[in-house]
Amino acid sequence: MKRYLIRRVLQVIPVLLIISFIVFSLVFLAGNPVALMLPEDASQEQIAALTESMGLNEPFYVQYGIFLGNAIQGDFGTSYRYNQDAMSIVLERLPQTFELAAVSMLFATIIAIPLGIWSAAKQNTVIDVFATGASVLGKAMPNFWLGIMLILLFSVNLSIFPVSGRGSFMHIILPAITLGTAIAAEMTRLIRSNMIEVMQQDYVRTAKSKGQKDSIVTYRHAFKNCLIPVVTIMALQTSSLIGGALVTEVVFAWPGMGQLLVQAVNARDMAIVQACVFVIAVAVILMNLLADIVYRLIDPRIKYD
Amino acid sequence: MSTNKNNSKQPILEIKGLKKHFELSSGWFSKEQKSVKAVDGIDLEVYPGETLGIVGESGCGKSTTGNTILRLLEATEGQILFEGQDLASLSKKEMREKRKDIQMIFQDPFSSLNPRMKVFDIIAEPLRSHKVATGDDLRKRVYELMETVGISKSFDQRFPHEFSGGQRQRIGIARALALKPKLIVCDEPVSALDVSIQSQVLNLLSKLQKEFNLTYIFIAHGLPAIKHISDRVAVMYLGKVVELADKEQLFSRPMHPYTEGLLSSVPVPDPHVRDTKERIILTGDLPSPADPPSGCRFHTRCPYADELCKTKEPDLVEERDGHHVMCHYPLKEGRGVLIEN
Amino acid sequence: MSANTTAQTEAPLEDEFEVSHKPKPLRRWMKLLLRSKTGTLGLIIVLTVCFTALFAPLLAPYEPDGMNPASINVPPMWLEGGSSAHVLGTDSLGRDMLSRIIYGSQVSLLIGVLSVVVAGIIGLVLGIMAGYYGKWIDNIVMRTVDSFLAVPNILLILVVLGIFGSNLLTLILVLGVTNWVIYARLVRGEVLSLKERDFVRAAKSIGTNDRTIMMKHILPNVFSSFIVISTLSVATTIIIEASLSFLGLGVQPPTISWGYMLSTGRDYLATSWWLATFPGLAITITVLGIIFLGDWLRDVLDPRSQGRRS
Amino acid sequence: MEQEQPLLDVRDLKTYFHTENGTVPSVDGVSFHINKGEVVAIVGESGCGKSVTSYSVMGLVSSPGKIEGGEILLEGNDLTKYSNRQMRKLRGNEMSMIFQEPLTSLNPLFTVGFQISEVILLHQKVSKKEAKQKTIEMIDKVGIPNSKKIYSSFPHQLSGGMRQRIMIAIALACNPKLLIADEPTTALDVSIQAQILELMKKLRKELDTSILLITHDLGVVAEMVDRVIVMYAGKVVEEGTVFELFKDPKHPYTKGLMESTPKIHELKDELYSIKGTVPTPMNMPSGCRFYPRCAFATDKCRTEAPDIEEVKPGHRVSCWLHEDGEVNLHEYEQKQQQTANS
Amino acid sequence: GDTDDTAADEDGAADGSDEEEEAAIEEDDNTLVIGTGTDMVTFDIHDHNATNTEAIHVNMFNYLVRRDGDDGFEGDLAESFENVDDTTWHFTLHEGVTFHNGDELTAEDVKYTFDRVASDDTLMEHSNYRQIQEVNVLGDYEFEIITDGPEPALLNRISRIGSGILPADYIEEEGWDHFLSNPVGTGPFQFAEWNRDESIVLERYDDYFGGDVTEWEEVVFRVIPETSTRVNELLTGGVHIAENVPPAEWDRVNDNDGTSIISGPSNRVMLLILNQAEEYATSDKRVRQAIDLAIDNEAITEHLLGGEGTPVQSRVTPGNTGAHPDLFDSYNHDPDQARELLEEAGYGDGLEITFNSPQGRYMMDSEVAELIRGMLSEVGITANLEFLEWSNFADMHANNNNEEMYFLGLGNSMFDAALGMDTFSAQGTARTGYVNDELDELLQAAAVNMDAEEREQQYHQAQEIVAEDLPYVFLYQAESMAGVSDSINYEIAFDETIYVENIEKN
Ligand SMILES: Nc1ncnc2c1ncn2[C@@H]1O[C@H](COP(=O)(O)OP(=O)(O)OP(=O)(O)O)[C@@H](O)[C@H]1O
Ligand SMILES: Nc1ncnc2c1ncn2[C@@H]1O[C@H](COP(=O)(O)OP(=O)(O)OP(=O)(O)O)[C@@H](O)[C@H]1O
Ligand SMILES: [Mg+2]
Ligand SMILES: [Mg+2]
Repeated sequence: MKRYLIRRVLQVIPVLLIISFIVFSLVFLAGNPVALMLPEDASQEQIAALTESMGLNEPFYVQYGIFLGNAIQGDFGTSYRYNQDAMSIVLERLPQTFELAAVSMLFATIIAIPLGIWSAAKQNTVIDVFATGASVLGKAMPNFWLGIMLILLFSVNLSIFPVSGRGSFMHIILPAITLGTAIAAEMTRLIRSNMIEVMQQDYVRTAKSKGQKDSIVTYRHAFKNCLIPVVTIMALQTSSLIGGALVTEVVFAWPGMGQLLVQAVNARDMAIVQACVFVIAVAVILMNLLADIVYRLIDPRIKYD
Repeated sequence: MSTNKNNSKQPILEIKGLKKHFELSSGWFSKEQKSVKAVDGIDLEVYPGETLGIVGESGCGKSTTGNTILRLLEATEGQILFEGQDLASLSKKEMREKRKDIQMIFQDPFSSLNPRMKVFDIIAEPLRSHKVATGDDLRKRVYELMETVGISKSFDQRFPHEFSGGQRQRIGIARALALKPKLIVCDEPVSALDVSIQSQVLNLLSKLQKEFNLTYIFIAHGLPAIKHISDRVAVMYLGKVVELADKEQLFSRPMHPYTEGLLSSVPVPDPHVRDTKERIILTGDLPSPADPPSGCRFHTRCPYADELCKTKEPDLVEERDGHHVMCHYPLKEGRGVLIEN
Repeated sequence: MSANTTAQTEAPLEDEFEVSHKPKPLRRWMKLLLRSKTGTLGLIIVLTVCFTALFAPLLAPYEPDGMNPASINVPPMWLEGGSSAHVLGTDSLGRDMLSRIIYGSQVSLLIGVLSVVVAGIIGLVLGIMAGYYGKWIDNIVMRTVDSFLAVPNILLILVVLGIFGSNLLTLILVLGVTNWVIYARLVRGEVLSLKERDFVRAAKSIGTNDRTIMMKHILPNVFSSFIVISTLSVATTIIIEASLSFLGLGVQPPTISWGYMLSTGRDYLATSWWLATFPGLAITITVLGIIFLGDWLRDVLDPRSQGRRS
Repeated sequence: MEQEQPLLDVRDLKTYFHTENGTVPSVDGVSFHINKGEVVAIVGESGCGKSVTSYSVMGLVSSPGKIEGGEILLEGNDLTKYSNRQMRKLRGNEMSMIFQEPLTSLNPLFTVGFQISEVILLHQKVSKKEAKQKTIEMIDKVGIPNSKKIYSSFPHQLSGGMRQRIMIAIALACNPKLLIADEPTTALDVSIQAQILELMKKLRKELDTSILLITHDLGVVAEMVDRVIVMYAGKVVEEGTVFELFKDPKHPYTKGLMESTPKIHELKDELYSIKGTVPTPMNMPSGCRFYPRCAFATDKCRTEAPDIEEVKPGHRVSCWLHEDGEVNLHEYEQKQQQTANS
Repeated sequence: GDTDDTAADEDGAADGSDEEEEAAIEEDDNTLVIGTGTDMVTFDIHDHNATNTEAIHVNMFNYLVRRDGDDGFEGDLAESFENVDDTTWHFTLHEGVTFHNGDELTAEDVKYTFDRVASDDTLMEHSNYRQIQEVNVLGDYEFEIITDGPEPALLNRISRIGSGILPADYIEEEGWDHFLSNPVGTGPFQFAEWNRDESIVLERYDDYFGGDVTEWEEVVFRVIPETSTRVNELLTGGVHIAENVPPAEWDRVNDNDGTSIISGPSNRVMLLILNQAEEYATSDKRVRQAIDLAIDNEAITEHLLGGEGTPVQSRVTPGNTGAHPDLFDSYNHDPDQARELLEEAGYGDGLEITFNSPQGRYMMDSEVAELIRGMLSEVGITANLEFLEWSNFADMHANNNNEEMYFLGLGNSMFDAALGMDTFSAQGTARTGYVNDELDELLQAAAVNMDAEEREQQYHQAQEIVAEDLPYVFLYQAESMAGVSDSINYEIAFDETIYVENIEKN
């Protein structure tokens, strides 16, 4: 296991390199931030001078090399927009981003597991059709539409939850539902199809032949065997939950990483973009690693190394 | 007698010191490489027109041997000479050419046919791949093949799932016959079939052998079927051939304790002998090929094993005329099942 | 032993066949279709949407772009203040909602389907190659997949659209390019198990070359799961396009897509709800149709689904 | 002979599957009985309804399957009228089952110890500790050495033979009256099969359990059982003691089955083979279900289905050939050939 | 009740027990919450040009002088000020003004502030201050500002973005970075916290030199980018003021008990910038006129903006020095004539142009752009509308990468025609390629004319020329709209700033 972990961590290196390269070249192509940094009537000389002082006139590979060199030392540069160490700005966002991601995931799981199991157990009944319909609907509602509707219903009309912002636990509920719904929808379908398959397995029949109760057969013997794809999909959602929650963040005025990232891209604030992507990538990799460890806990057949 | 027949001819296939090891962890950083020694040094010769049976329990390396002969797996060590030519030395292209002569029939008729291809295309595929025939000629050849194996032409546009197991196996046989091969490796072709269908397929295989002068390597774990179809039989245990002999010899006077155990484990479909029959039940399970026992591989299950067996590995020696065995203490009068005959 | 055994084995097996008539593909499809209620529904929905898209100019009562500042945000006809002139009401510039939804189907479908085609082709090719050849090809492809998975899609889309501008073509391409990884992962996984299957081995042992094996043996067998994922993906793409419109990166007027309508209508959700809700409904219904159709297609494309269990 | 009430008495059992493609009559009027302490085999080819019969007895037929008719009497009580709750009390306790695939019949995610003690805890009022004790005893009993270590192993760490022994341990843990073994050795090697069969024989002697053994291997039948039931396409075609049946099969199918099995102690140039294949349940021939494959078929066979009739005490067969009394098939066949040749 | 609960949550202080809730309400009564659409950019007052950032800064920093009414100025930090000669302005500071850290304000601080922005050309506001040649410190509270030439608009310049006076000692001791995260000014409110993209919290500064000017103990500027969310917060009492409420939401706010919409003219004029480079059809004056004639300005203001907007023909609107009364509340609209002009210009069978617009930047911007596109198509101009994300748009604007036409809103933080008209001079032409010698002369003369009346006339003339030549097509003066809770008394300021001291509890 230890050796496996080391290997996994080492495998991360090429991934991070590829990512940094892709992002760097995209941002490079996206253009020079200098124009955005200078006053509107800045002269060509001023622009040239600043470009040079920022090292932006160097050829691509030199810039990339310098960037890599610094990044390896943990220095992702200074955000020109905030005039501050980029990584520290990104890390500042981490708690709220993490908070939202975690609660959304929790919400998705809480909805998806019973619904998925239930619709598998009652395959082709009204319940199943309802669950399918619900999960399609969950996928088909864009986040902003759902978010605004939830606000109108639960905050404006019913006054149950606050409209937006961050603070108490109540604040996180609506954004978490908004963000978690699509995931719940996907998970429900996945759990349903896996459960249907698992319920036909021989060991489920064995459990029944012992005289075990149906509910225990379902949850103990069958559902546990469905967990691996569920964990996989949870890990896969990490990047979109952390970096892609932008729309939800805007609707709920949630100061997360998605907003930061998009603003940084728009402002060509390369340092922030790189730092964000790095943090997200590390989170994704960690989540996948965690998923691997969870697999091991769930399934004794899985061995690493 | 068959031994003499064999000696007079050149073998069509010679396997020399064949080894196939599967690496276990392919990790970049793991130091010791563990490997499964699926096939661990076997020598076999196959003569034209004969059927060489290979028996042994699950996982002893039978399929691996078959697959390496066809170069579906690359051998770790050793040589495979087909008509005197080393197959391993052939380029990919030359090997494709050679495949016309060596074909394979697979164990599972359900998974060896592409579920999304029609019967016609399955049988035509080898002909197309080697551009042997096209157009009407191709159609004619395919229909001939279908007739040969006993499937009506009118089924050519059906998918495999529309056939029963035995019929599917016939389709597989037709495909193998398409290129008029000299040697066919049959990897458990009847194990997955129903009792009443097994005999149909076995009969078909015998008939085809006579008709086209085919050579078979027939892999099976069912001893009765092996006995029915083979001329000579090789018994494998943990990646090695432990006994090799003419069928009659092997079944009436086995020399290896393992073979003896196997033979006596086969349930006899005659209720009268059940209480009288003497039985040597092998204890324990087949050890893992990833770390085979020291000395004689069979010593952990052998009722006759002693210290020597634990430490020294015996060689495969010809104890009698054409009867090879790998044992320190070969049985002189092993109890077989053909004695009454 | 018995004299008639040989005759028996050689007898053609025709008479054993219980199924004497072989259904034509079309009839088989129809049979499968009618058997599945949801499949029928899906097909009807999808055909309707396609029909609408194709014949939009004939179906739409108004020019989709005909503005009338004097009658903006008119509610649908069944609400107070609505009129039968505008069945689904008008939008914030006084354009007829029904006509816009009819025209919007064109672009939404185009984006949904084409970007999935782009993603699917890249994903299929790379996934099959990675799975089939393994080794370094696999390593490169999979590390790239990992990298794509670790970067939020929205970022890539944003940057690329930022560089090349947001026109229909770049939109389709960029949505395709960011989505190929799911196909590559899926396909590779299936190929890994398919290539161990005996029929692939059999093809190899016959001397079939790699290209043919990949095209004829592997591709058709990954296709059914591919279909399921891609129909779902058509749906998600239509929705992603809506989110891009939210960020101002979707299609540009006068091009109309449902996503664009939905996102521009969001400012009116509390007051003129029909602006966002009708395109939203159009998306939901279409997505539902596509998903149902996808499930059914998987059955249809699988020759085994005729009824016999194997 | 029938003085005593049989342990299990199945009467005219019908189990159908209502699938999208129509109704599949997998078991179509099957009757048989098992006496206390008796070992009975059901033989027949794949798909003839052996497993469905046993699931019906266990009450494990899952949808779309349904028991459509008949009675299953366990010690006189009709199980088809039992509620799910009542059945649960019986399963694993009064009667239990071993499945064909030892590889997949154990849940891969739980230790074997857990899986054995689960059934003990369900049916016996014992503490967890006692259950563990009993479990370890059971592991010993089925002949696996080092039972304490095995207790906390996972199925994948055991070989096929060991897993099948664990299945047996689960099945026998509560000392059932009836053990149904559905092809318990088909997936195993010959040498392991021999071990398992020995074990079953031994345990049966010790525990006096009645066994319903399902198989298609006539060798296993010959070695193990007292009485044999031959099934073909959802129906019982022949029933008799093992000696009777092997000596003088009355049904052409039984005969074909026996002769087409290659035998290790005799040499033949060619095997007998029954032509054709088993009909699918969707396309059952009218009349006798075996007639398309039968060498002795007459016009009557084509149109009318024979009932199962006793031709000798304890030997029943469903075939028109025996309409007018007992016929020896071996002799009958020879006679027929002579007439054909002349 | 609702109002206060939510606000309490905002502090993270919401707790189950009733008493605490009571207490929280008490406290919250003294907290003003304002919902804005975008986050503040920075505390570097010299390095931004965002009005919404300045709107927050004005509560923390003070200018030397403040605009007072239509065109006069009154002292703020300056007790008195005087124009000594064409290039010299003399100022005397109030005594006893303290920064939030306790330091006293002196002339050195003023010098530090203006030196920085006047000398560092990388700062965004540099161009508006480069006219300041030097600041001569004459005593603790006395100093002179010397300009590099006659500068009639100096007071306008130093009463806007970049003119807040900074604490020189504090910055020199602690460093600029420290100042950015712990800014210190002289205003009635002092910095408490800034959570990016979430909120900026200011606390009352009790030693404010102006005395006890406000009832509020705390102001929170909450960043709520989504319009409907901002309105919903207002409706549920989460904020007291919701800025920028579009017409679609007005009814909802007005119909709600306890909230209403208020409006006020802003200094922002919405316009179309036409490219006059030769390769574009818009270099033809007839085409530009046709565009102007095609657009029904009033249809925009009446139907899209719900009447909250005024058609204009100049950038300089009333309230700015030099505004031309005839060019306000008037417009040209004649589609037939537009078609004729196009015919004349040789575009009888159609003209295709590119039309860029931002989206979500100004109220109803995308709707307006689409409507203009529709109006143009009526007269035979196909405008290919391309919405750009703001930074790309700003990039285009800054680098003059524009094609035929783009839509923009321009404010005038100097409240002087100079800032609005200089763009049309020879130096400012880069953006459109527009050159008019007569206009140039007028503008040059006006720029250094210290005679206020004559200067105004010169600007009037200049505006007439521009209205005729149409380098820009002016559309309308935008109105600022906000939703306000009835519990406070708030008026929208012309310069779009929010002086919290002017907001009172009801
Ligand atoms: N690709 C592979 N990688 C690793 N190990 C393998 C691979 N293929 C086979 N083995 C191992 O090699 C050994 C021999 O396998 P092989 O399939 O040849 O056995 P077999 O005699 O054909 O058994 P069976 O009767 O079950 O078909 C087994 O232990 C198997 O686990
Ligand atoms: N869930 C099901 N749905 C539809 N048909 C079924 C189902 N389960 C079993 N059948 C049908 O019932 C028939 C009998 O099946 P069963 O499993 O009893 O056969 P078997 O005699 O046990 O065969 P084997 O030797 O292969 O185990 C088969 O034809 C099968 O197609
Ligand atoms: Mg094998
Ligand atoms: Mg079965």
